[in-house]
Formats: sequence, C-alpha cells, structure tokens
Amino acid sequence: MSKPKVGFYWCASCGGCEEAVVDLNEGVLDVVEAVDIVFWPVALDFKRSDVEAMEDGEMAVCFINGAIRNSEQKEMVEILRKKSGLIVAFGSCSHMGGIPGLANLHDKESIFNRVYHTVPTIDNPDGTIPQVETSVCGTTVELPEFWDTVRTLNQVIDVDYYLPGCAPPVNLIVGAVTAILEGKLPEKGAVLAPDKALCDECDRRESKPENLCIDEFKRPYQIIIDEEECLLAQGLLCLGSATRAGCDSICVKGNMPCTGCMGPTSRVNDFGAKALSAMASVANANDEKDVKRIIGGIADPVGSFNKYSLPASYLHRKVRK
Amino acid sequence: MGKHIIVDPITRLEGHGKIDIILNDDGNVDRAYFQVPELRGFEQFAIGRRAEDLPQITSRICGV
Amino acid sequence: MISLKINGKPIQVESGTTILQAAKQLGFEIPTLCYHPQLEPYAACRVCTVEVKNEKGNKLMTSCNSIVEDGMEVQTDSDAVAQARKINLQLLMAQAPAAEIVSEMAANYGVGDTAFLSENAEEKCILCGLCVRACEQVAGTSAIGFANRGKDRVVTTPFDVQNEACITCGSCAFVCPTGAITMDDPFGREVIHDEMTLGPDKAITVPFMQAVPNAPAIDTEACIHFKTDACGLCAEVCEPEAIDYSQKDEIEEVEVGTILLATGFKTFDASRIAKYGYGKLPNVITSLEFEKLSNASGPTGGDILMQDGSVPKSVGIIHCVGSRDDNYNKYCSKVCCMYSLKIAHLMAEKTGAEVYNFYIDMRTPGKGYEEFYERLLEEGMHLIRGRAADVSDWAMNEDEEGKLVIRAEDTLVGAVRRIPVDMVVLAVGLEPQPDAEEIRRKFNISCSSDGWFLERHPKLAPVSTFTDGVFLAGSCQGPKDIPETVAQSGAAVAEALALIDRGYVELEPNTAFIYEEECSGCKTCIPLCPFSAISFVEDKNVSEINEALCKGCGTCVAACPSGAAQQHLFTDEQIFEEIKGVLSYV
Amino acid sequence: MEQLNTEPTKTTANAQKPFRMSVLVCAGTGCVSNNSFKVMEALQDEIKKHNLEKEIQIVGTGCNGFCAEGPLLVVQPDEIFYAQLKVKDIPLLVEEHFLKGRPVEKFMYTPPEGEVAIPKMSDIDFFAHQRLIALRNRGLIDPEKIDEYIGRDGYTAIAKALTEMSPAEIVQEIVDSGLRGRGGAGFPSGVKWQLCAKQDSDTKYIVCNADEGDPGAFMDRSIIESDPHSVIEGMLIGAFGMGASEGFIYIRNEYPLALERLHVAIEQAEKYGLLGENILGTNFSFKMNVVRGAGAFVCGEETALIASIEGKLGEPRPRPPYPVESGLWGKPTNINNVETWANVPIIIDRGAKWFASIGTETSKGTKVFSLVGKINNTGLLEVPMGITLRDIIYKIGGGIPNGKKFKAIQSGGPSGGCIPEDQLDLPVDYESLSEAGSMMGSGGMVVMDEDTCMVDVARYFLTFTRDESCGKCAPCREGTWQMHEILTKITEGNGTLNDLAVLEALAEVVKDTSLCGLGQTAPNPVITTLRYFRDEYLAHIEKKECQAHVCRELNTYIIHGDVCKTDGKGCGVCRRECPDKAITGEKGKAHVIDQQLCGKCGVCYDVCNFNAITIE
Amino acid sequence: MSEQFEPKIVAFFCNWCTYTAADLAGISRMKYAPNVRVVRLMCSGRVDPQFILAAFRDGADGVLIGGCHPGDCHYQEGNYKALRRFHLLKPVLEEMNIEDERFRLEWISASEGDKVQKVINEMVEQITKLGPLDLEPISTPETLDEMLEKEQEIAV
Repeated sequence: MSKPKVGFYWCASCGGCEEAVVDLNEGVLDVVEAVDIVFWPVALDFKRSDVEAMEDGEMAVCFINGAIRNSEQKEMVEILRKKSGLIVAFGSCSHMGGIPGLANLHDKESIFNRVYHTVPTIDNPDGTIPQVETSVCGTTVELPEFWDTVRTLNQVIDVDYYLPGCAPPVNLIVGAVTAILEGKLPEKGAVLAPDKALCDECDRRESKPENLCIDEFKRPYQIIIDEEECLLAQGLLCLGSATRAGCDSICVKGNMPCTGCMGPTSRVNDFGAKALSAMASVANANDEKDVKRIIGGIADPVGSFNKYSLPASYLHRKVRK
Repeated sequence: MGKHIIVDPITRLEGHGKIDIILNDDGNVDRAYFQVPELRGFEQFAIGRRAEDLPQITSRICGV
Repeated sequence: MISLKINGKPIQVESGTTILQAAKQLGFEIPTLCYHPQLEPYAACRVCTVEVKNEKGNKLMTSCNSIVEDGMEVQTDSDAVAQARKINLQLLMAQAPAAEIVSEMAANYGVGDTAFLSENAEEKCILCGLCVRACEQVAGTSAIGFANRGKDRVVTTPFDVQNEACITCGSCAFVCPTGAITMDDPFGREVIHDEMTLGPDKAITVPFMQAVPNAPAIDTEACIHFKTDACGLCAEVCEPEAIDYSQKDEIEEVEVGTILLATGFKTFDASRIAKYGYGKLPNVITSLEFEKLSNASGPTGGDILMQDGSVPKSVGIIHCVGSRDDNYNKYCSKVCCMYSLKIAHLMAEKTGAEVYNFYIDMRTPGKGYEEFYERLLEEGMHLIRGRAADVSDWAMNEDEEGKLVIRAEDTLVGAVRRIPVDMVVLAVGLEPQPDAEEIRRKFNISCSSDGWFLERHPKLAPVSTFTDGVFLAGSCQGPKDIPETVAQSGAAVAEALALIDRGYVELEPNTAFIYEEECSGCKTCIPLCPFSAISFVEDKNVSEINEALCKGCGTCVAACPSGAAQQHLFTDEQIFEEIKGVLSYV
Repeated sequence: MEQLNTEPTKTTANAQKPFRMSVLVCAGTGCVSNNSFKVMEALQDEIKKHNLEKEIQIVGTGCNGFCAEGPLLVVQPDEIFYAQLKVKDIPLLVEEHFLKGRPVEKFMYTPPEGEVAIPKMSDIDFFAHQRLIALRNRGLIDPEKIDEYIGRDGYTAIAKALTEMSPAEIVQEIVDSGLRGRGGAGFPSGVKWQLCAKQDSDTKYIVCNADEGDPGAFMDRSIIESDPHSVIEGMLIGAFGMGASEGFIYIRNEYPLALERLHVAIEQAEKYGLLGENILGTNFSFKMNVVRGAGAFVCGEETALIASIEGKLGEPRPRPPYPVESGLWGKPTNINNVETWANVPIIIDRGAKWFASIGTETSKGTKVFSLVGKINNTGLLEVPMGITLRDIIYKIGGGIPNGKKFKAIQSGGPSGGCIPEDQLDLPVDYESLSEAGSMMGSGGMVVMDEDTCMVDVARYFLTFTRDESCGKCAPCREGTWQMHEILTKITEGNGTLNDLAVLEALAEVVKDTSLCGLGQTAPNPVITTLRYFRDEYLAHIEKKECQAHVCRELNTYIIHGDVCKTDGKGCGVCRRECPDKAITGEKGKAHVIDQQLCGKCGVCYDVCNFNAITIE
Repeated sequence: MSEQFEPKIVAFFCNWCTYTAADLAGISRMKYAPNVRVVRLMCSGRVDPQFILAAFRDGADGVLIGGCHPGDCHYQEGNYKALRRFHLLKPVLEEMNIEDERFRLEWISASEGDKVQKVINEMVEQITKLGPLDLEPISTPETLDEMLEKEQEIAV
C-alpha cells in the first residue's frame, strides 16, 4: 500500500509553521518514511491546476496554516477540503486567527490607506491601491480580493482537528502525525494538545502563592524579572493559567510572560474574555477607586488578551457602523 | 495583443507571489508584473499595541 | 475581749475598738467633727474628748482614736469634758464663724456666742482634715493637703494651682462638715451640692426598679477605684463579699444553630419636630414618658402631675407624631392610635381632665378595638380630625394665659381651631433602631426601604431572613402591637425550633465543583473564596472545593481560567444556552 | 558639797615628743562668734615667731562652758584660765607666760565682786560646783580628731559592749542606771529601750533628737560641737542593745558648726571601722544618717520628728502607737535626746551602780543647763541632779548683774514655767520642777530680774508657741493665738477681769486637750505667771500699771524740769528725737512732755544722758 | 417607519438583591420595559465576561448586570469581583466600538424596586436612541458564500 499522501498549505501566514515542520530536524526523515508529502508550496512547486487535478480525498491529511484573509486563500482551502481526508488547522492563525487576526480591529479601507498612503516609507504619489482586476495591455491582471475581516480556517471550511501554538510545538506535530497514521484520533474537532492549562507544567508553579492577589500590574520593563518566581506573582500579565499546556512553557523559561498563543482549554469559548476574567479577579481591590487604579495597570486589554484569538472571539471584529 | 503568461503562485519561497508576463505580438515581453497578493496590515494593527508585545508581533511578519 | 465601763455602764468589746465605737454601742452620743467612720481617725478637733480614769489617774483623751483598755472607766459628759468641749467649740466658732455645724453643736452645750476674737466672719473651714484624708484614703489621689503652720494653716493644692491629679470625684465636698468645699462648674451653671458629688447617681446603683438582674452594678467610668485603685468602700461594707473588682466584661463566643433577631424599635425623637415644642415647652411629654408617670413604681408613684406638681385640667393628645409624614416616616406606626386612646382613657380616669385627641384617621384594627373607641366616645372624649399644626405658649386671650395652645385644622368642622390645654402628650411613632444598619450587615440580611429588617418573603417566609437560620421576632421587622408581636415571635421561635429539631441543614444544591483532570493547579480560585471552601492539594497539584463549606456563589467558576471549575445548576453551558434562549424570542 | 572637780587631766599624747605645754582655746559657737578663731591665729603666729611650735600646741576645743568670759583659753598642764582675751593681748601673753613662764594676772578672770584674779580654772566658782559626765571631754579635746576622743577612753564602752556584754545585759545596765530622758519629759530610758528591744522586727531604727527648738537653749549644740563621738558611741551601744542596724541624727540646720563637726566625726568613725559594716570586726553593722531639721520647733516632738524624717509634713500623730512600737516607716524606733545618748558610754564604762550614785532618788546622773538671761556667768553648766536652783544662780551663776533683784527663773524653754524667788530652794529634778508648775525641759534656764514684766514674758513665750504650733489640733492652734491676743490686750492696758478669767479657763483646756507636748506645755508660762505673779496681772488690768515699765502703753514719761535745766542745760536732744513732736522747750530751759501727744515710744528716756526723764 | 426598533437587553441579576428587587417591583405593580430578558445567577460574581460577549454575539443590544451594594453581598465579596471584571471589560468593548451605554453594572438592593424600574427604562430609552447593535455574523463554511455576496452588494 503506498504511503499516505500529506499536504501542507499556508494562507495569511508568516511561514513560521513551515519552519516548525523543519524543526523536526532528523525527525522529518521518519515522517517522510511514513508519509509522502505531495503538496507543500514552500518546498514543492505546484500550480492550482495540479491540486484541482487530484482526486477527492487523495491526500490523507492536509495541514493548513495561516488565517483566511483573501478570496484566493478561500478558494484554495475549499479545494483542499475536497482533496483531503482530514483537514488539520495548523498553528494559531488557522486555529484562532493568530497575530494577523488583530487586523479585525480595522477594515480594508483603513488598512489600504495606512499601507499605501500614510505609512512613512511609502512613495505612492498617485495613491494607487491594489485592484482585483486591472486591465492593461488588452488583458487583465488579477489579484485576489482583500476582505475586511480575517477569518479562521473553521469559519471557511470544515476542520477536523486543530494543532495549536504560534508555531506549534514540535512534539505536538509529531504526536499529531503519529496519531493520524495510527488512526488513534480523538473525536472530530478536538485540539491535538493536552487539555490542561500551562501552569500545570510550568516549573515556577511552587513559587505561586495560594492567596495570590495583585496590588499592581507591572510591565516587564518596570522590574528586574526574577528567574525562579512565578511571573504573575511578580505582577506581570502572564496568561499561562488560561492557556493550554503542551509548549513546555518555552516563553516562561525565556523569562517572558505567556501571551496565550496555544489558545484556551476545551471548556472555554472565548479565550480573551476568560483570561480577562481570571486576571481581573486576582486584582486586590474592593472599592471603585482602587479597582480602577489596579485594573488600569493592564494596558491595551484587547491586544493583550486577544493577541492570537480575536477572529475566534465572540466579537471577532470591531463593530462597523 | 500578445500572449499573457501567468505564473501563479510562485513557490519555494516564503509568502505568496504571482507573475504576469504580457508578450507583445512578436513574442517579446511587453509588460511583466510581479504581484504580491499577500497583505496582512501589520502597519495598521501594530498601532495601539503594548511596546513589549511588538517583538512578538513583528517577528510574525516573516517566520523564516 | 476588753471589759470597761462607760458612764458607769459595763461593756465588753474586742481589743482594738475605740472608746467612741464602744460608747456608740451603748447608745451614748459623743459629738465629733473631724471623725468619719470610713476614714482613719485624725483627732484634730478634740471635740470628742472624754474623761478616762485608769490606774494612772483620770485624764482627758480623745475618744475617736483612743483604744479601749481593761478596767478603763470613761465619763462621756463629766464637767471637765463639758468645759473642754465648750472652750474648744468656742475656739472653732471664733476660727470659723460661718460654720453652722459648729455653732449648732455649741448651742446644745449652752454656748451662745464665742468669747474669743474672730478674724474672718465668712470663714467656714475648721481645718478638720476630713477632706484631705478623703482625698488620700478614698479617692487615692492626695490632690489636696495642708500647708503652712499654726494660724496660717490652710487646706490647698500644691502651689495653690488647680491640681490635675484631682479627678473631680467630689469626695472632699461630700465629706466636708461645714460646706467650706463646694464643687463649682467652670461653665458657671448653678451647681447643686449633691448633684456633682457622689450624690444620687452613685458609682454603684441598681439601674432601675425592674432591672433584670435586679442587682447593683458598678459604673467603671465613675468609680474612683478604677481611676486610682483606692476607695473600695463598697467591698468593705459588703458582708457577703460579693464585690470583685477584677471582673471584666468578657466576650463569649457561643456557637448556635439559629439566631433570633429581636432588636425591637426606638420611639421617634419628638424634639425633631420643633413646632411641637418638645424639650422646650414645659409639660409637653411623649407617650413613653406618660407611661412612666402613670407607672406605680415610677417617679410620681402613678399620679399624672405637671412639672410644677399640680394635676392637669385639660390635656391634648397628638397622634402620628413623626409617622405618616413625608418629612419623617412615611409609614403608619400602626399602634399609636390605640395606645393614644388608652392614654386618653387613663388620663380622664386618673385626672378627670378634658382630653382632646388630634388624629388624621382613627385606626382601630382588629378585635375589640372599635368597641373601645365607641366607649371612649360615650365617655365624652373630644376627637378632632386634623393633624396638629403646632403647640405654643403664646396666648391670644386671657383663658389661654399660662396654657399650651394647640393649633389644628379641624377638617370635619372645616376651621382652624386653637385649643388651650395644660399638658400635651405626643403619640410618637415607631422607628427602626439607629444601629439597624450595622446589625443588618453583621447578620448578612437586608432591610426594607424604611429600615425595618426584610423578611425572606412577606407571605411564604415572613419570619425567616435570606440568611438560613436567622429569624426575625417582634417589631424589628416592622411596627406591630403587643398581641401581634407575641404571635409573630411565636412563629419565629417555631421556625427556629423546626430547624434545630431537624438536626441537619439543607444546603442549596448550587455548589461549585472542579474537574480534577482539567485543573492546572493555577490557584487563581483559592483567594477568591470568602468562605475558604477551596484548598490546594499539594501532591495532586490541583485545587479542591469542600462542597459543605461552599455557599454556591460561583465567583470562582467565573474566574477559573481553564473552565475546570463549574457550578451545579449554573454551568457555563447552561448559562450560554439560557442567553441564547432569552434572546431567541422577539 | 562633795569635791566636784574635773576628771584627772592628761595632756593629749601624740606621736612625737609630748608637748611641754598645751593651750586649749574654746572654739564653741559662742566664743567663735566672739572671734576666738582670730585669737587662735594670733597665738599660732606668736608661737611661730618665737619658734615654739615644737614645744607648745594650740588646741581648738569645743565649748568650755563659761561663755560670759569668752574668748578664753586654758593653759595646761598648770590649768591657768585666761578670759576675755583680745588679739592685741596675745603677744604679751605668749612672751610672758609661754616664753618666760610667768602667768599674766591682768588677763585672768576676776569674779564680779571680788578684786583678786583667780588663776586656776578649777578654783573659779563657775567650774567648781559642776560635775561633768555628758560634758566630760569639753574643753579638753579637739572635737575634729577621733584620736583625742579615743585617748580619753573613747569607744572603750562599745568595745566592751560588743565583746563582753549581750544586748540584754546592755539594756539592763541602762535600766539599773536609772537614766531618764534628757529631752524634757524624763521618760526612763531603760524602759524605752526594753520596749524597743522586745519588738521583733527585722529593721529597727535609732534616732538622736538634736532638734533643740527651745530659744536660748544650746546644750545639745555644745555637746555635739565639743564631743560628737560620745553621741555616736552612745547610739552604737543602743543600736546593739536594741537590735537596730540604722540610725538617724535629726539636727537643726541652724547649727552649721555642729553639723560640720558631726560629719567629720562620722567620717573618721567609719574610717576607723567603728561605723558601717562589721564594726570592730564583729557581725554588728550600723549605718549612720544625718537629717537636717528645717527649723520647725514642733519637729522636736518625736512623732512630728518621725514624720519630718519620712519627708512628710512635720505634724505629730496621736499615740499610741508609740514610736517604739511603730515609728519610722512603721518600724520600731527608739528616740533619745543628744545628752541622753552622751551619758550611755560612761554608764557602760563605769557601770550603772556608779551612775545611780549620782543625783537624787528619782532623777539619777547630771543635767546640762544653759544659763542665760540676767545672770553674771552666762554659760553652759552640768550639775548633778538635786542641786538647788539657788546654788545654780548664785554659786555657779554668779548672781544678778548691776545689783538688780532676782525676780524669777524660767526653766524648760517656752514649754516651761517661771519659778519665783521663794521656790529657789527646790532641788533640780524632774518631779519637783513639774510640781512647781514648770518642767525640766531640755535645760534652758532664763534668769529674770526686777526689770522683766512677767505678763510680757508670758506674751513673748506665747508668740513663740503660737508661731511654732503645727496647727493640727484646734486647742493648740487657736488656743495659743487667742491667749496671745488676750495677753497683748492686757499689756496694752485694755485687759478686763473677764479677759483674765477667760485666759485662765482657756489655758487649762489647751493644756488638757492638746494633742502633743507643744500644745500641752504652751500654757505653762501663762499658768505659772498667773500662779506666782497674779498681782502683776491685776496691776496691768486695774491700775493700768507695769511695774517693770516694759509695757510701754502703760508708762507715763515725765521730764523733771529742774534736772533737765541744771544738769542737762535744756540740751533739747529729747525734743529733736521725739517722733511725735510731743516735747516742747527752748535751749537752756526745762523741757515738758505733752501727755496727749506722747506715743509712749520711750526714745526720750533712752537718749537723755542726764536721766532727767523717769517713767511713772 | 415600520415597527419601532425594540432593543433586546440581557440582564444578569443576582438572586438575593436585584432579582428580589425586580420581584418587588413586580409585586408593587411598577411598570418597566419588557425588553429586558433576565438571567438569574446566584451572585453578580458569577457573571463571566464570556456571558456578556456571548449575549452581544447572540443579538443583545445591551447588557445589564445587577448586583448587591458593596458590603451587602450575600456571599460577602461576590460583587467586588464583578466590579473588577466590569472595569477590565469596559475598555475592551470600547475598543471594539460598542457604545458605553450598552453595558452597565448597577448596585440594586432588595428593597430598591424603583431603582430596577428606573435603570431598565433609562437603559432601554438610551439604546433605542442608539439603535440596534447588529454585530456582523461570524461565518461558517455554509454561510460564508452568502455573506460574501451580501458584502459585494454593500461594497458596490
């Protein structure tokens, strides 16, 4: 029986997820041994016709990373949906919208205006902006249509499993691939990662006091961050308690508070709202004046709590009138 | 109007790109366009974020 | 025991008794000036001199401090004694002419006026030293003492300066036989001698006649012993030695199953309505003060008297004082109408006065009350339907002279009437206790808008409160008269007993719980629980909720970052569905 | 009279070759105020000039006793007595007597009537009749040198007591000696010691009452100034006998010299191991404190004294309890007078029997008196009990000066009474003096001659007791003041017979009902003057006359015109001096006093050198 | 105007105080706008910010939280936590361009029936003025194409 075919595709992404696959290092040899990578834009050439030429379900699994931002990406993922048995949303962008998802705070017009007109480095006297169709020399040159709203993968096609993380951790990737090969997969729609919060595996957890209450939220530049003590206990906004474990707390080991790229645990619907609730509850103040003073210490709440998950949150984008 | 060659997408590189080559009648290149369809709007949504988050945000412009 | 003879009469007394005490036992009166049973004898005035005959011959000795000896023969009134007493009294009269006690004592020894020269006619002090000893031995402060010698000897404070050691207990003024020491009030109020001293309101009193327990108590603020650790006279004279100064107020913590709040009500402070003149005009009293007057064990022994002691001929009773009034209490206090009628009846019966009742609506609810009202009408009670405007002592014509004039609009007659009366009784309404707010917070129950404690449900649970096990009895829940209070209290007790009898407490099922396999041990929930129902299990590195302690508020569930904590009956899913549900219909 | 002379005199030995001559100069307060220190300096200079300092030593002794003749000195060994020396006499004296060995008669003492000087001290009447026991060392030793006291058998008594006698034997010795308190009341000291010894208490106190508040009395002062160690030794013996370990000497602040000498003596005694811890090597230790009295006469009374030592207001408290039961700070306290303590060492040394042989049946030993007033030989004398007042006045006192007639003698200070001439043959002892209405008292004796008005004397003493009354009990506080007012009225001539009756009644009541000794004895001067000199009172009241012309209100001053004109030649001195301008007259003529204007100040009588003015 | 815009308001009322007050308002026949749909929770502390956003997502035009006055909470501190979350959620909604009046936290004690009436009527009136929230729907694979077409029409 020939090796199952595997495909990778990227939408509005940064290529970090591709790097994660490369991070398998020699591990990639086992993968290649087990599967046949037939479709990987960063590594193999292909054209759309090649994909359309595949039979439906020809690929056993297709790992799609990156959020859906324009029409071309939508069309491609829809094709891949048809062509693959399993679709796995690979990385925060496809899982929750990721960093590009923050664009949902704006719309096409303000982005074009910023990118093509007002940004200091632009030289665009005519103020031309990209068009879907531009006729030139008798023919038309096309570009995919740029949407106002960034969408997660499962808002465009039906997604079977999710591999969280901004760039998913290597061990989770290996775990996922072996699980797919061995067919030992959880129920459809599951997130292929442990279902506990980061605190469980964080090696600073002993130093977190039982009656932790924050008198003042601090910014990393305000204090010399202690290497052993729990970051939240030091007053930093570490979202580890609301973020899924599995990344072996590489950020916290690097002395940087967790920003929630692995997304929420299964019982939580909106990561931003839940993290916000937890952080607000530990503020040590009861009367209005103190509450405002301490809570005011959290700057840019939307950016902090929904850094990777804005498109997947309930409000998913800024309300436009 | 000559032939219109489209290389879409260009691969084995980071990011999305598209080449349109328009030939004139005698087969020479009349116009050639290299178009980058991928735009995420970092310049716009980076505004208003916390300074200490910027290293995480800007590194997501290109993961390679 | 020592045996001796006094004026020929034999007596046996314990050793160490003084001649004065022995004489008193035999009923022989020996005059004294500088002697006080509770103070050490000082033997300065020499007025208690007696003639003593013993083996050494007879000698004049002061009896207040001389100890009896065997075979002593004492003469308390021999002529030598009389002569000595006469001369000494005349000396004292010369020294302190204004001291009446000395001239009186001298009078019953046949001494008219003194044969000696006196320098200062107003002088009252006979330098007996009672005040100095009282200050030292009773008050324990020695704030005053003697200064100078001979004729210039005087009782004063060090350097004649007001001495802060003086605790103004008034013992010196109280014990001074001639009134040379008086307590003056720096604010110049006219000070009655006994008011400022250990006088009627002593430091140890039975609060009032029917006090429970009906035993004396020491007011540690006023008692000298607690100020200077001296005095202790009460302990001295208390035979059963029941007085123990070391007793302290103790806070006892009692674990109870149920709590019955019966904190009662406060009468409306009538002085808040200036126009009724309470506290300013004489003979304007509240209904409670009327009860005191008509109480047999009250200050007047039950007769209704005006301040000048005479019996009032006409009385006005004003209803709804402070009730049914937007400026004070909107609610009707329910009981004033009926007790005003009772007062009116008692007033008529006891004093035979003309009684005028000023009412808005005569409320006679329930059994037997309307009949009582009918009876009063027959007895010729004057009832004027209209809220009394004001009470003043400003007379417009002679027959209002010296009377209190009640001005009120009589709505039935349609005119404003001026009724002159001798006495006005204000039927003050009922108000929640001033500290209701504090008590409410302590028992975690809530109040209704006008401050009475709020029952869990007016119909379904009228005597219990939102906090399980706390019940309401009596008028702390709302104004009610005695029969209603008794019934309602009975219900409250029944509820409490039911709870105690059941022996267990039913908990609401909406407690929180934690999915152990999903808990990351992030400890966020632990400090949030005011009932400390959440504890951290070290080895499993998870938090755990003790569902017996958990009251089911769900605060921890909302804060649990990984959603591992959920609440029975209020899980996240249920609430999300409920939100969808309430928004689904138009 | 048995031979009364001083004890065998031994010159004081000192380390190197004994001096051939010792000059004992009296350095008591009396003579010092008469600048006897300057006399001593002059003596030192002269001795040095003649470089005789190796052979002759100058010793400043305590009070010699013959104050009238101060400044004085006695030259030993041949006991030549020089009196009323001036600094300018010293060179002659030194040269004549010290150098050439010829006593100088000019400076010797000559008795008032006699012409012949008496060289030897013991032949002088003043000294001959005295018997020195308390004053045994007076005039013989330098009080500021302990060695000289030891030299005269000092501290042998305490050594004997500590080593050979038990405390009980000591107390018994004092009982057998019949010694009685020299403070005034005469309570048998032995009984008092027994009472105190009986008390079982871990701390007991011994007090020496050196308050001596009576005006004109200076016996205790002289004892302490001349022989402080005798008092210390006495107290040590008493303390050992009664089991006390701490003592107080309560001495008046007005005795600076005595105070200084007391401190010197205590220091030296402590240095010699005679005071402080383990005295003389035994396990008996005794701490001596000196407390200065603030000058209240009432603090002479024992309970007031105790209160004063305790720092409280000096006022007596009723007794019992007596100080021996509960005194200082409630502990048993034995209080004795300076003179009583001074007698104790001799009694222990010479034995009770020897002491009991002196004095009368009930009053044993001797008594020191300070004889003052209208007397020739003013001074300090110690006589055996039983001597008559007459002997004291005439034999020792040398009679009344200026040929005046003796009127009365006042003994016992302000608490004592005045004894008239016909009672002078009374033996001097406790009982007889109190029978005469006076009392032994501390020993002050004031002699009065015809020029003293007895009413004024009574008034004077009442002024004193009135001001010194502590004011605690009414009879004394008010009684003394009222008595004084009445007496003043009488001396001003407005007294009535009724006043006299009231005065008498009041005096009795104050005497009977006063709380302490002061009040009880304050009326004595009134009572005794009324008893013996009632006629003077009546003269003042009825005839408005004061025979002694002391009460000026009653005097009428008259100028004898003839004498003024002839002898005084109308000098007009009196006219000028008269404050009321009551005298008229020109120069050379007789002057006249206008009785209406005369303020009776008596200035004219004083200034008239020609005694042209007499008082009627 | 067709039928007038009727805002939908979701109110999370604490069982002990605000819910009882609403009950009292009812008993006392106090009229307040029906637009409020009450979700009873045991305490204002139970209100999870997800519920607020979910309510807006599900079509609510305004969300009201009713809790006990500080110090009165039946569970002593529940309302303090609600206050803390409220003040952190406020800026998020603001940044997401949801008007301030649409989300309110009110302390209403059991006896303040009139306050329930006042707050609800006031909130309804304000939101009616503001108009519907009309959050854009989140696409699902099925609804995506349809939504895109609609977007095209608006864009043109």
